[in-house]
Amino acid sequence: MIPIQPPAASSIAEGVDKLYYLLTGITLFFTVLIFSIIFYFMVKYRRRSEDEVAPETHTSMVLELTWTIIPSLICVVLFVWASALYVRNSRPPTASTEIFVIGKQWMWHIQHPEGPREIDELHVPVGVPVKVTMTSQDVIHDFYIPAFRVKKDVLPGRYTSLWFQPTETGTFHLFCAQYCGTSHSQMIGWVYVMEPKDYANWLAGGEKTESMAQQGERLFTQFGCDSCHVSDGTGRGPSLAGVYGKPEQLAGGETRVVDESLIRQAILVPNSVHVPGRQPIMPTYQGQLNEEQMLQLIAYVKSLGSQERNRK
Amino acid sequence: MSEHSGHTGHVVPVSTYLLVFFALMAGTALTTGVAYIDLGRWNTVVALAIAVTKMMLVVLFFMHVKYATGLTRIVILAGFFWLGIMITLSCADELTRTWEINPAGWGGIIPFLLRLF
Amino acid sequence: MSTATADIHDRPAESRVNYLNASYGIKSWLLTTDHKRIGLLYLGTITFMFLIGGTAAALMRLQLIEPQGALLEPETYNKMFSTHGIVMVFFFLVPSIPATLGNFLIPIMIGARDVAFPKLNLMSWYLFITGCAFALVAILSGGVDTGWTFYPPYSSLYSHTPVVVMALGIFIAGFSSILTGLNFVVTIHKMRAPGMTWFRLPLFIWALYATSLIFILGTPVIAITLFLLGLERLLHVGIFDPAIGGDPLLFQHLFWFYSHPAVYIMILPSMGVVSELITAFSRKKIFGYSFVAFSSLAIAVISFVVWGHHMFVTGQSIYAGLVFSVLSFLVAIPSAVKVFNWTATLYKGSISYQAPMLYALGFIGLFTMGGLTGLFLASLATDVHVNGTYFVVAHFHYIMVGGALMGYLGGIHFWWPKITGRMYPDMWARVSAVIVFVGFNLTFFPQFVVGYLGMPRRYAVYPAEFQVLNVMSSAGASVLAVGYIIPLVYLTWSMRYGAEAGRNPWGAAGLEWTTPSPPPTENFEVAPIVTEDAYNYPIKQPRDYPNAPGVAHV
Amino acid sequence: MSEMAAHGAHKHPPGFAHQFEDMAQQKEASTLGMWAFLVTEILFFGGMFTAYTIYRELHFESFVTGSHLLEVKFGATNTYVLICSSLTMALAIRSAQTGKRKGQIIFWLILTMILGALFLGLKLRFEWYRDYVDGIVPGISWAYNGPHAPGVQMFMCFYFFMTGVHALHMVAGLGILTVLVIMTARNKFSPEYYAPLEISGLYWHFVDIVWIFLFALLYLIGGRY
Repeated sequence: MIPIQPPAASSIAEGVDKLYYLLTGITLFFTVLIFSIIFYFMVKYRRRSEDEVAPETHTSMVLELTWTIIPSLICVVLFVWASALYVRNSRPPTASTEIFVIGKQWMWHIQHPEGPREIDELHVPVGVPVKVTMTSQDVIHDFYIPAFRVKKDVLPGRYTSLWFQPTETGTFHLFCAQYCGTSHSQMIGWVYVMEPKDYANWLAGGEKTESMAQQGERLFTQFGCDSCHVSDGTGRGPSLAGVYGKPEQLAGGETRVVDESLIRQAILVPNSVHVPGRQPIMPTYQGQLNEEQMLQLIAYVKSLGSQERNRK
Repeated sequence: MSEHSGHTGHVVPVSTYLLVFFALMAGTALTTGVAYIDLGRWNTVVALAIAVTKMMLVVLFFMHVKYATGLTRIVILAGFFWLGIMITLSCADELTRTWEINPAGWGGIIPFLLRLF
Repeated sequence: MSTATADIHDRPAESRVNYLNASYGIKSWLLTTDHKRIGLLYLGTITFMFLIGGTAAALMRLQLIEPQGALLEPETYNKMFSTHGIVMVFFFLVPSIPATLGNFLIPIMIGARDVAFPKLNLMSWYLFITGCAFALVAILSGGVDTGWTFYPPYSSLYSHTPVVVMALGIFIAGFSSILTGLNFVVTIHKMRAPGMTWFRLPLFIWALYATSLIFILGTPVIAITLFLLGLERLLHVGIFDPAIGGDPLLFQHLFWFYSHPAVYIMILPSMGVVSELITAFSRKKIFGYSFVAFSSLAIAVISFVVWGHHMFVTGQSIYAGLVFSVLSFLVAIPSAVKVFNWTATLYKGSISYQAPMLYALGFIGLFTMGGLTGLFLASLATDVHVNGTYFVVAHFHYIMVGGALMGYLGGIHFWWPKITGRMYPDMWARVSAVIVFVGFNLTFFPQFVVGYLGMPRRYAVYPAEFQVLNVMSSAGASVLAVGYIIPLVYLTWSMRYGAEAGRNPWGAAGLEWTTPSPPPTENFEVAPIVTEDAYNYPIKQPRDYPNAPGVAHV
Repeated sequence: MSEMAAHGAHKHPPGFAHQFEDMAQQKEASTLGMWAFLVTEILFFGGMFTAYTIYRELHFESFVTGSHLLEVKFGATNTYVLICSSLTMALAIRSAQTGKRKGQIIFWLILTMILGALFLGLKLRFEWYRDYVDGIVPGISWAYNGPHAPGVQMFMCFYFFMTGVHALHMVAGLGILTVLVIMTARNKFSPEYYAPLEISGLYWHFVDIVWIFLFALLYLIGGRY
């Protein structure tokens, strides 16, 4: 038996599949329609003698408008449906578990905030929304889990993200779907969806590692960030406690929400995002941090935010 | 050969050429001078406005578009229109990436439209 | 006047002076400014390039019979699909109909002696073969492994293959496209015969006019983009370099600004051909002339504002995604209008099924499927799943092979008697048209399924569960190959041994059928004056198809 | 038949090409052709202008800093030079149009060439060469370590790519002018036939316009206060 459908194992899959069936239906309907009409005409109006003269038929405005308007209406419906679904699928639920992914030729390096790292394997709990934040160390990759119907390019120099909520346990393909060089087709792996209990065991097992935030905190001290970014705001730089996830007014007049990208930008091109009332004196850390350390620092800044919230 | 006048083309008087020439020289001086005055973001607007004016002068007089057929004008406009498409739609991506997705789903369209103005 | 015509006609073709026997020798071809000869120069060149691209495709399909790869190292496989894509897109499909049939037919169809700038036309061909030469050098020195899309930073900083040489080849061939488009636009604007108003033009001319606009407006952008890419590769610093704040996605914007319209460069001329074929073989005026004509222009214009649908999952802004999605749906409408009008043209026609008509009907069916599967990709939510998989591969092959190439073959078969003055064996042609249709569907339909299952494109090895569908696809490809080789054989054969065609073997309307086959150097014995609309069936000129296929056995 | 016979027998002015019906059609065709070519040029440069617009928005401070590395006086001088060359080009065409002596046409053409060469000379000697010495040529000689280094490097990439492509167009223009001088010397042109001059003029003016925008975008736009 030839498979015709991939497993549908995330909360996103159902909606995408429904739209897919609708589109398949439309495609089949019009293909069959056009083919049948052509075949019917082919037989009915075949040339019966060499001297046959075809009667003249006149262009009908009604017909022209009909077959302009009906496809237009179908397109409007499809656009609205598909876009609403897409906007919904693009927005991670606020209480998502986070996982970080670094793509490099030709492997997936995956890091859990609790500390464990894996290569080409991703363990996630079932029934919990998971947000994946991704970056690439070299070329463009693409993080693709067909069973979840999610896909996003992984770019060097910035963060992209996607989210999914697995709905059944099992083992599913993880592919790189953007051509990335010689072993592109071997940049594949497995996603293991586990019962939450098993997942907790898996996290606890293996060698003990520090959490990403703890590693980030060490970097924060090691690179001397803490000498300016003092938590009570008296340092030369602004306090970073509680900034994550909140809108921040920048010196250029722009207001941006502090997210992974903004923190990254602040570390690499500090002057481009400095806050009003502070001197733009922070040096760039371009070339001093690898992608993994960057993510750890970000995790640390994020953890400062949640500590703040917890205190309140 | 009744189209004779048509294909020898319009002879522009030297005085017009000179007038346009001096306007272009003055425009260059002006745009250079304005750059030394702090107008904030308006420096960009003024510099581009002067550049566009200079371009119009060159196109209309030196390139004889003032005396050309409608077809020529359509061709030129098409060029700029397509350039406009390229810039606008590329910017539509590059400059809206940091905008957040509004949690209200379709409501996300509204701030998008508002920010266009 | 009529006696003169009869005289000319009574003499056998060889004794008449035509563009083929007006002068002899290699030099007379290499220095020709005759648009018909230049068309044939292109025909030879792109056929050669097609064979290269086809060989690469054959090797790919062989490789994919086995999940672990039957034939090639991944590195070689990557070079094969890159070669296939680059050669087929830039050196075969883009010039296919415009540079061969377009060059040959535009002046004849509008009643002109030649294109507006014959020397420029020849220069275009020289630029094109120079581009081909660079591409061949790149291929022979190992080939590039970037895919035809050349996405940086892989192509600019990581690939170890001759990217710059290949990019230069495309850059130069691009200027050939630009000059060809420019020539066509000016020719169509300024060289029409007396009485040939815009709304009497054959729809093939409208389609090529729209195509030429894309050549002029789109090609320079790919040229500058590849130029910038080449500089970045040579200097190791440039404007797509993330290390200095560059955005690799900007390359994709500029690339697709051309490369999406380029899809319409490939399909629009085929649509024009199909309009000619459908009318000729059903002896009917086209249904909705102005709708078909303006839909060509609409497609050309809209094609420039939809490119972002290639980038829905690349990290493009969600807002841009929404804009590009709605614009992408827009292009479906003129395409649908065309399909319905062609179908309606058949109504109450007097339909015969010679080989060109079979290709045309095949085109309509396959283009319908290709177009409709495009809706999956314009729909944001489903695109996320199928983007970058074999679904996309199948979709664009339905458009480019099922559409563009079927149209090209149909056009070649239709005008072959005009070009060479000879008929080909119709039975073989019909058989090969059916083989192409069957082989094509067998090759590419399974790819829709395997794409939906999640198999990414550009995989040299793949998980075993996709094998059945891949084997089906490879089997289909071998059928398809047979379907392409047969015409190559009998068309070559017919150049020497084919029966004489006469000036109008199909009983078709159109200025090109009023002049002898092959036409004289300046196209017409008498400069034509046009007094009637296109497709004015039944035709009034004397019937002249002594050896036409289908006459004996109907 | 009559048309063909007429074609053979009728005396056409020099420069007439066989595929046309008359000189008017030929001139319209060549002018339309050149404009269509200039549209491709707009989009050719347009690719870079698009990229410039976006990056300038994204790295505004860096681009202002980078812009201040360029000297306005050279940019402005070159603008004046090019405007002069546009005037002399226009006058060359006018001389042909009004049937002046060929010496006069050649004079204006050569003056145009001198101004074009002057532009390139100034650019090469006082800008690119100095930039090379100062180490602000990305990928070739890069020693900049002031503020916004990555963004400034990006700006300089744009500066060299854009002015470089523009300069290539100037060089091509000088080649075309050389051909025109030779053609004029051989009495090819007359008030009935000067289309090559006219359309080359269009090209030359277009290159001038590109520079007008490059001057504004690269040298001035960040302000100099």
